[in-house]
Amino acid sequence: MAKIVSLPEAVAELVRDGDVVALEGFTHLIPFAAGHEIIRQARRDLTLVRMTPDLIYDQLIGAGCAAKLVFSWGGNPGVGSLHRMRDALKNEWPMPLEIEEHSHAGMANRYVAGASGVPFAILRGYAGTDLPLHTPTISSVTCPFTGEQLAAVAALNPDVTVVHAQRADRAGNVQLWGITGIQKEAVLAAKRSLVTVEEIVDELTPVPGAVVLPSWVVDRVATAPKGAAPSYAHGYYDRDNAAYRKWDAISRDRASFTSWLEELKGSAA
Amino acid sequence: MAKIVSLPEAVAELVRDGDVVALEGFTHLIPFAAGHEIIRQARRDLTLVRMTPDLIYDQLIGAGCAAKLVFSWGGNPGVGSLHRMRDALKNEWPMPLEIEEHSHAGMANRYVAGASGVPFAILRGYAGTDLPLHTPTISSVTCPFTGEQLAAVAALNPDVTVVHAQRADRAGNVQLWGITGIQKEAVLAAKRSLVTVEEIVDELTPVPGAVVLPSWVVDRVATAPKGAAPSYAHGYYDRDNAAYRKWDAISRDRASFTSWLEELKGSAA
Amino acid sequence: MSTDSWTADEMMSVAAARSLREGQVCFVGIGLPSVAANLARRLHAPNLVLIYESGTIDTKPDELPLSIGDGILADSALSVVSVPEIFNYWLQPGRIDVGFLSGAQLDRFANINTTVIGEYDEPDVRLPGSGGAPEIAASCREVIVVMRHRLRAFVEQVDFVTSVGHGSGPDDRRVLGLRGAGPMKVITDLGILEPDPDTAELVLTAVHHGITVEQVRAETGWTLQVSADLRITAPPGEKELTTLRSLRTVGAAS
Amino acid sequence: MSTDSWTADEMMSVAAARSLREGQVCFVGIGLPSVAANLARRLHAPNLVLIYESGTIDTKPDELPLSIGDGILADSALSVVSVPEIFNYWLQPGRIDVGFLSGAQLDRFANINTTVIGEYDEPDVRLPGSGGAPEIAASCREVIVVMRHRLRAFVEQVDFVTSVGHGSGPDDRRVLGLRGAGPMKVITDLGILEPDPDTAELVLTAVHHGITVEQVRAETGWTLQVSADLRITAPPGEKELTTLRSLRTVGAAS
Repeated sequence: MAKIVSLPEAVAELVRDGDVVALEGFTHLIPFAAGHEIIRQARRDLTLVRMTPDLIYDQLIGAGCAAKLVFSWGGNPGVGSLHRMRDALKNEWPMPLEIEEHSHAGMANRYVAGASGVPFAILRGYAGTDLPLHTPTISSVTCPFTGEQLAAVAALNPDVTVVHAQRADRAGNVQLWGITGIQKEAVLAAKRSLVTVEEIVDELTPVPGAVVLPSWVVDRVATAPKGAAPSYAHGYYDRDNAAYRKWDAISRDRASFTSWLEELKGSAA
Repeated sequence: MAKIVSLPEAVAELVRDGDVVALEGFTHLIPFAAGHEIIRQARRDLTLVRMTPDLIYDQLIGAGCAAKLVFSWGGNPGVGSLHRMRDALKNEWPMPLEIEEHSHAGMANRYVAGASGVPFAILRGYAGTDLPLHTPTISSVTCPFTGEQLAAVAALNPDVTVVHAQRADRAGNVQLWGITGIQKEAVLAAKRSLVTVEEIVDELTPVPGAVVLPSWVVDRVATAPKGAAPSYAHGYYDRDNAAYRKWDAISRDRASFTSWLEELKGSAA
Repeated sequence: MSTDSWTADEMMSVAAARSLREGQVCFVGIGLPSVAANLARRLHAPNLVLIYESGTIDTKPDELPLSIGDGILADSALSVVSVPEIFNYWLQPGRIDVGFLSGAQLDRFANINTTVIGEYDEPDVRLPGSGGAPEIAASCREVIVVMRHRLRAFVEQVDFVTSVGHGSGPDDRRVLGLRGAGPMKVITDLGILEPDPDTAELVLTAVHHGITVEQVRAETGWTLQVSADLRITAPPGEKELTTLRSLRTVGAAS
Repeated sequence: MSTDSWTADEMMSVAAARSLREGQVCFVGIGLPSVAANLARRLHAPNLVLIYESGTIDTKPDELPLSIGDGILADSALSVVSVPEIFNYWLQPGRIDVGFLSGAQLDRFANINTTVIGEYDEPDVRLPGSGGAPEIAASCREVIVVMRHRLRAFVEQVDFVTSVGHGSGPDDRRVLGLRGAGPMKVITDLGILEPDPDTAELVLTAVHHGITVEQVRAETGWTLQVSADLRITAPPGEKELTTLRSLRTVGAAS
């Protein structure tokens, strides 16, 4: 059963130095508040997993929390590059960053395998591309019925998955809707999970297209109103596109990033 | 794009002698009306695929439509056995019936593989059971990352899948809700598909838990009000439990079944 | 029927219900398991999480479902998912505490047969088949079997292994890669059998109130071992019986 | 800007929109492909089915999404599915007619690079990476590439094969088991390139109105072959231009 705690408590209890941590949310419901709390609590040597590392991972990387990045598309959507990620890769600032790179289909299937309790997934993917040359978690298997060769990817089972949702009930059952992305799989694949929510309600009334995560597959629920901003929470607030554009300028140089970081550390969750 | 036609037209156009045909619906939304039309049109040598062959397959088997049955649980839910299926297996009446038998998890994954365009699926299943001795579509693969051995099942790609849904819009987009079972996978795995619906509406308003099948993955839509009876259509009518119990008596002997069959053939779709 | 007397089936359902603990997550088959699980939820385990293979998660039906996919299961569920999802995401990874099964035949290693009596190709009786049982038996943290104790059903060796119990001995599940503990209790209308920790063979650990060991042996097709500290199941209490008797099945005549 | 003149980007978007046919099912990447697909839907293909990798199926956004998972895509979709489902059930089986891609580098066999410029381990420029592109390129019935024609982008051989076009020749896709036909058109701001049926090498089949073959060659990093029946793209019509210019991006200043 999920325990409902404060966000600082939840991060303190669940996220440990050296963990494989997935913060998921496909453009929508990105758990920024939780990511910021991880920065405030100065976690180190994390392997950060995420299909689309965007601002939140640029921030975690710049803050020195990450030793490795597992991903399939790293950019500032609609704006450009992730400058902190680039700086870490090219100049090892603030520290070296190892990468493990997949396609979206590969990453999605890795989470599916993880959620399903099997060690790998098969897909039609990667054939002819250069990715398998650099990524050891890509292999192949032969169909025992047709002899056909398919790509195989290793299951992803993060130590901790963090997602943001619209709401939870008092028992800790979680409900999210809109673009639900890979969140269900990421939570089910994880050893531990934290869900931040816009609000806690008495009852989860049904919503079209909603995904429900039962309390007993979630370890901690923490309220974090506007916890997905500057991304958005369907039905609650819109994406702050200006903030995404503004990040491009902040992140371009180490000084402006560092003052942003100091300001974040000085603020409360 | 789905064409909206009458049920007799749809069956005439899509279902051919010798086809592999899946009529799906997990207890809920079982396409009885379509099955009855297949009987009326006297299709022969069908390979009938269904996770839970119940009354509708008992009827198709008794009517002599089937040469083979692919399934994972064959019974009259809550009542007992399928007498026409037993009679075909034991006494080849009205004709011999070959079987290919799986577990639910295996069948579900076979449809998933079919819907996903891959030739097989992996699962933790069948280990230690006697099913693999009798079912050639069960095999095994070795994980290229861990060396672990997992069960493999061959993809299912029916020639035709038939499902029943609550409603469609005039463009042929289909919406179903409640227990949605394996219907999406069964339709997406099929070469051709027919959806019978309770009604055709101007607009598909969102419904919690609904599955939507876009018009362009459906070949024919036919209205068949009460087309799932005696099973049920969530939000439209309840399961006719008495009819399920009554079938036990009707199907027990060939004479009473035959008069039931003659009556069905004399009725219109 | 007064609460001073009860049927053997009632005793079985009550004993099965008692075996479930509050807050457990339970994968329920239809029939006897469903009765017992819903009874437990109304007695000592109001937060028992019931999952049915039709895809209904944390369902709280007012009445007993007649079939595994009754509408009442969807209406009262926290979440309804697809059939592939229920097997792949929920059952397979081992996140379910208890799998509740029944069968037509059970053997001394708690292997279960729901496929055929006799030879597979020329069966004496064709049974419904596997359904979700093989993977429930494989993947739940533990399995509880509920079935009526009859000589024709409790056999030395099942005619067909539909669902693996303990195979042919204590190490078989590990060798087969089955991650759950397998059947830890077989609850019948006569008593309770549990696997011996050393041999994995089912031994009689309890007889129900008023039942003798001889009665149980007479209905068991192998030389049944009896536990040194054989317990006697407490008879159904008044609340247990009245609750059980108040359970209505959907669509049944009242 | 009057409709008597237009930018090269506008010509490119209009040419790309024209390449889509009514009723096709189109898997759309963000940026130039999204502009072109949404333009086509407002012009000659009102029933074009747009699918974005965020899981939105048959979406009809009023404004252009800024990112692949904008709320406007979910709000206007016939159906929103999970990310694994969009790749496994919808893209992978080959049920999508057209995949619409862009890239940082493209080579003479229409292989696409969105990963790195330079060496993988010591790149000159680190690009965003694969996203959905490799499997879009593999599985759609055909692929249309939309990208600006620049010498640094149209290279003899891409530094990294993120998404396979025609590999190194006409038989490569078959050998690799890629079931779609691959890139059948590369639409740039200067003209249109199509693979030669015999060699699979991209040849210039059209230049846009006002563009010369020499201009195209100057921006192409291999010895570009020119089709014997080179066409000239009709200039953007008034309706095309006014519609394109009326497309607003979500959250942009008007």
